[in-house]
Amino acid sequence: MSVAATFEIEYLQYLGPDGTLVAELPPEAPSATEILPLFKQMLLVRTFDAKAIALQRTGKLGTYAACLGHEATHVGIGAAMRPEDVFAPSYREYGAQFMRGVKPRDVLMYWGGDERGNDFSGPKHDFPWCVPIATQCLHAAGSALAFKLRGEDRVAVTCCGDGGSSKTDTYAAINSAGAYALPFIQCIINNGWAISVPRKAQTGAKTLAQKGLAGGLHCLQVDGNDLFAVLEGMRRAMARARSGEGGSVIEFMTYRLHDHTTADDARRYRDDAEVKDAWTRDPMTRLRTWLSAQGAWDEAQEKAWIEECGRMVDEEINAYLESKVQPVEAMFDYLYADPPADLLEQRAAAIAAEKRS
Amino acid sequence: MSVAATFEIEYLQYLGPDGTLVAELPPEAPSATEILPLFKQMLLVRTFDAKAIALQRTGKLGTYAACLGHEATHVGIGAAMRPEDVFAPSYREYGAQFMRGVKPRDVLMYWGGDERGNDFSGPKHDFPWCVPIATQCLHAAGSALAFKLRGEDRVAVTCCGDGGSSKTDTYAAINSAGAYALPFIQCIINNGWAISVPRKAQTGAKTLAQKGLAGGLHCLQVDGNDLFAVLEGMRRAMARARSGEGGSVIEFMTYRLHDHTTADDARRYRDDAEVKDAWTRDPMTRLRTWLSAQGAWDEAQEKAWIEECGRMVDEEINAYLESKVQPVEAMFDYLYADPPADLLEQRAAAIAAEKRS
Amino acid sequence: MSAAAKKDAAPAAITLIEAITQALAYEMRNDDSVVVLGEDVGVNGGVFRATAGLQAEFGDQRVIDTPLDETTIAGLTVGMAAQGMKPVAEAQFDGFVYPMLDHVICHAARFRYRTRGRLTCPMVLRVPWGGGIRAPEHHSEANEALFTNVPGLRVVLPSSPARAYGLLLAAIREPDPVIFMEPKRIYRQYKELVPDDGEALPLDVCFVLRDGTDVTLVTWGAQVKETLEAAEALAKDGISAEVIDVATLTPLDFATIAESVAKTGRCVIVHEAPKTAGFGGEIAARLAEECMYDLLAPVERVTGYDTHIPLFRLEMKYLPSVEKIVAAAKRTIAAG
Amino acid sequence: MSAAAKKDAAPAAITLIEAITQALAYEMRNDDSVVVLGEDVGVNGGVFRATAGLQAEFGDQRVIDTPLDETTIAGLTVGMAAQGMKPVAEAQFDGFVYPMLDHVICHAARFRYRTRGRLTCPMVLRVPWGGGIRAPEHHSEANEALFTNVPGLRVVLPSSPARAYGLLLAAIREPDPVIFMEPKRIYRQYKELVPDDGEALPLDVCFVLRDGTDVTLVTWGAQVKETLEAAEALAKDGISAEVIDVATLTPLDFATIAESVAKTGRCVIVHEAPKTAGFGGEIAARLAEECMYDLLAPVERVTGYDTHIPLFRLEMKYLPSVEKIVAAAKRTIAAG
Ligand SMILES: Cc1ncc(C[n+]2csc(CCOP(=O)(O)OP(=O)(O)O)c2C)c(N)n1
Ligand SMILES: Cc1ncc(C[n+]2csc(CCOP(=O)(O)OP(=O)(O)O)c2C)c(N)n1
Ligand SMILES: [Mg+2]
Ligand SMILES: [Mg+2]
Repeated sequence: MSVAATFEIEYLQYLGPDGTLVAELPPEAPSATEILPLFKQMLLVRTFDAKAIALQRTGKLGTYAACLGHEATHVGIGAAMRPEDVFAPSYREYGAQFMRGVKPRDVLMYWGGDERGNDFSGPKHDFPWCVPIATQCLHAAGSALAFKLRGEDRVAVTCCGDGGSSKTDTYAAINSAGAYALPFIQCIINNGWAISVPRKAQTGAKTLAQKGLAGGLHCLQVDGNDLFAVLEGMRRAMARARSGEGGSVIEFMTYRLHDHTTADDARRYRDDAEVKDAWTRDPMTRLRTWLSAQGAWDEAQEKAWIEECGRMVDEEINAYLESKVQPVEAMFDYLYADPPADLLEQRAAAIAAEKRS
Repeated sequence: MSVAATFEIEYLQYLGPDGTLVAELPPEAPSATEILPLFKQMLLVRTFDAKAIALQRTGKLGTYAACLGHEATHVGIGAAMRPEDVFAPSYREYGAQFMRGVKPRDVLMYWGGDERGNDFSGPKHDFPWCVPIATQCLHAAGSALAFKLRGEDRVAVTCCGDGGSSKTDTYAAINSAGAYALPFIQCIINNGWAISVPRKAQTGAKTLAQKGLAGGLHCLQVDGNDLFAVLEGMRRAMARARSGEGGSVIEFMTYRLHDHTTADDARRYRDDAEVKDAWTRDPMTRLRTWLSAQGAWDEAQEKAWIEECGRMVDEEINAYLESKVQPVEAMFDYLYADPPADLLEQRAAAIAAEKRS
Repeated sequence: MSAAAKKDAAPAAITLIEAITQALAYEMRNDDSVVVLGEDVGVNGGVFRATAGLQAEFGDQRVIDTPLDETTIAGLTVGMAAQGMKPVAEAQFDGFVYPMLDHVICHAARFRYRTRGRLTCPMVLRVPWGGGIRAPEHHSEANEALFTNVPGLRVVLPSSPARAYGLLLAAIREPDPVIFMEPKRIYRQYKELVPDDGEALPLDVCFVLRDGTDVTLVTWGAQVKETLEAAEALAKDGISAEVIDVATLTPLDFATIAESVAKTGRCVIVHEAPKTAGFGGEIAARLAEECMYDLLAPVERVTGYDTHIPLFRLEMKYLPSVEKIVAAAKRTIAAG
Repeated sequence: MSAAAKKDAAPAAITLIEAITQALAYEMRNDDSVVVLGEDVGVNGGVFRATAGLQAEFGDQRVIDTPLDETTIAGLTVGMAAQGMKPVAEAQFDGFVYPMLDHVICHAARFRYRTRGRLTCPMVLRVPWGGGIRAPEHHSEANEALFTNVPGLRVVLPSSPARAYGLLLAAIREPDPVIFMEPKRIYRQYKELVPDDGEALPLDVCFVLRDGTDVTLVTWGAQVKETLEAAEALAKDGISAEVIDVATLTPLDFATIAESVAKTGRCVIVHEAPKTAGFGGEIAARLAEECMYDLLAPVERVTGYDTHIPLFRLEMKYLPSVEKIVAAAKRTIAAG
């Protein structure tokens, strides 16, 4: 028998669910002091998330996609990127975006039904939230192609979910990244569910990381609730991308601790027991335990920081709540650089109708 | 370091380019007498192909996609199937289709610009020629899903090219076949070229067989110019499919010895040397050499059979050339089971216009 | 219909979305080859609950969750339909239908034609359609015009629980592919008695919902409600409006519209898709071709603007309103 | 324009496809951010030879062969455009454009809108368009109506070498996405002097190709030829036909059409797409809304039938012909 090809996919985990190390940290791992700001960022994200859900529940926000449980993955991805890199998120990775300068108020504006949320405070070249699943992956690949053609030292990073890994766009992105050897990182955030469809129903593939083999990319699976593993996975992929070795697919194993969105009711399709079990692997708890063991964090600090987070988020919420609705002409003004005559007539009619009503 | 998954892709080759065995034949391999009809079929296909090209060159056929060099792969795929299985071809696998009862005249009708070619003499459930690359793969997956839901012992087999393996539909078919564990075989016929784009520009993947890993399918690479390897690869995949083990992806390594189609001029983008080299791996020569060495075939037989093939194909060509163009109403009559009133009016108008002209 | 079925068919007041579920369940009982597939259609019963309870009743071999890919859904559906099943596929929202177009246009709409009737494609694609529910981006599109220039399809858009039930049954029984767009804004707007009697409605007629003599208001989907309200408002001003629910956009029953306009001499077409090249244009064009001598006033279109439907803070300003319809109707009266 | 460029711009008679190549080359020299991508566009120069010689001149970093996947092409194009390049993507044939729609409709047409101008999508999608070249299945579609109801796009269809050159330059320079459909039937039909002067033509006007007083013939793409021939034939019968090449379908310059119909009182719209919900319907609708009092006769549409364009043995019977156009024009004359 002759062998055409063999492959091996590595799994990275350093910090176990109980907050102790299960493997030696890599030399590049951050120290306790270095990782602390990221932990604090995770707490900020979790604070924001809870408040956004509450806002929705009281009718002050539209449908909102929570990120509860994804904090280590999201923050780790954001931390690994440079401002000049490009990020093409789905609709959930606020933790990564906050690291890039996007503000909570931007998130709220978007889910609050206002396009200005996407004219956000982050890098002007970053992609907007993307609702059509996984289409953003190809935009990242296109960006990476642009970077390569222009000889720029920039990496395109994109995220999709376990569900999104079934989407043909993800394959297209992976395949083109391989064909052109692009500086591209496909993050597959496997939180176990795509609305009501469990991971195992999406694909017969043993891992989602191996989706990358179809395009000849470097594949890695990491514990997405372990910030050290996330950072190390991203570090390796970034190094490959920047050195011209090409693209990577990283599967982050995490869990969606909330409903899919506030419009969803996960009790219809998901066992409580599973969620309870997932909480034992919460990314926050384990890092808090570790940091405390290192003497880098304590309850008082946590309390103070959580209060600070509350204040910061409330300020953002107020900015959102106080924002004025766009004037009616806003729906015409951003369609074309040079709006055609008929459209200007419709615009005038809409303004007139507005004045009448 | 912990390992998430490992994979190995096997390569099958038995009959080398020089017509001698490079590996021991599998126990299930056909004997010389058993394989002889398939060799004769390959010769018939090659005869047909040459005559179809000639027809096109003399203006009696539209664009035609030749299958020169693909005979072992095509005939082997057809031979592995049962009539009740479903075949979803691209536009090139006449060799497989002839094994299923499709007639050369059907092929000519289709490329001759007449829809009746697709109402062909093969199994009524087989799919028509499919021009939009790789879309047929999902139709095969859908068929396999129907078979599985109805508890039928049938397999869906589909083909795409090396180019087609980049198409998102191929991934979708592979992924759904894996998700539902379908009786499905994805043949990827790697003939080195997708019009002017060489295999290496399609993807960074080392093999095309590994595209199947993205959906958790069984993957195999075979020498597509070695009929024994083709038959053994298909046999294994068929056995898996029929026993409920699920789908397979087989990459057949062959070569496009002709232009892409008669509308193409490969000299623009391809070295003659490469083609010359590929001829040394011609599927026909090696099998002829082997059969002759077994005493199962000789020059006289070949001469007689080629003449016979010529006669058979000429008969088919004549049937095609003598076929009457469909009446103008044919473009209305097969659109809906119940044609709407407006369409019937247009039909009447078209008939009237026809009478006037 | 069997006596037992008749007995079961005690009418109940249900919403449009419940009527969809009722039709699906009826036809799944009636015809073994009917299967439902899509994202989250199984245990979750669909994000709009259109398939609620179906997997419990019919099992996961008839109500099938798919991987998250619309190309996959469309391609599998075409394959299954070609092999003798009657798949009813769900696109989760209108804005996610685009990756399905290739299989719908190149294959579903062509199998009968391509194979001279050897293979056919009896499938239904259900598409929750349109705006007005304060949904996120891409959840509010009125994109029926994608399908209306494609021969071989039927494009159906019900506007009441009863019509949803009867038209969906017809769509599933139809031997050719049907795009069945469901106005999600009125999914739960009101209830109506819809006997579960398995009676299909015809796919080749427009429905005259209100008789009138002064102006014909032509619409479909969610706007039927606004249009009926507009007719009511016009009546108060002494203007008698006829209201037509097109229901099946293609193939179009233009005769019913023409007959009405022959009577009223005026026509206002209402739809929420953008104006330019929206399906309203086709109806106006037929009027310009075939009813010019009947027209007492220029045709009016009350439509979405030629821009994207905005996110929900502004979306109601985008959609046609009762006021806009009334104003347009009055313009036609004033014109002649 | 520099003196050197002026000197280079000695006019040469070229075909429409050569005019496309000439425009691409001009703008690639003029603007470094312009790249061409698609299947076989590189060393092969495109299956129609539209990009012939470009890779030799500009290298494989500017003329990029893609993997065989239209979703890939569309998605990469959008991504590149959003990051400041000006990609000109090629769909190999009209029938392969469907998998591109998702990225075109959900993203290209919306980036400016979605981000309030932060990101834009200055891309061109070139689509060889239409029938009449005895091509295989899916190589002959007139599917412009897919795009015309989508806000945020510009849909352009040139009909002569000079207009192809000028409009393609404009399309590439346009800051918003342009669908550029090329009538492949007339790719090589005739030659015309097209100076390589870098002069773009406006994307917001219809072109009046022939003045007339009795009837306005409105068309685009390959049918411009038949329509001009019909005008010629009508002239022999003493009927003076004005011929308008719409050229940019959306946003539509209806004013030019309205002005003409105000003069002639009659209008025949000619296109090869199926009639129902073809873009001709939009023009007829505008006439019914805005020009009713000018119309002396019902509007006529001469179009493809409401069925798929058949394989080539029958395709010419499907397409609009000079005779059909002449007959329709005469009907409008007879009518009033
Ligand atoms: C093309 C498309 N189809 C369907 C949807 C509806 N939808 C929104 S989120 C979602 C599930 C996504 O699951 P996954 O990719 O795992 O990401 P997660 O939400 O779990 O982060 C679906 C089906 C969509 N947004 N886009
Ligand atoms: C969706 C689509 N895009 C483009 C084409 C044009 N086209 C026809 S064949 C071909 C190349 C196919 O190459 P491959 O898949 O390797 O198959 P081969 O022809 O070599 O057998 C292309 C690009 C098409 N038919 N369909
Ligand atoms: Mg998920
Ligand atoms: Mg090939």
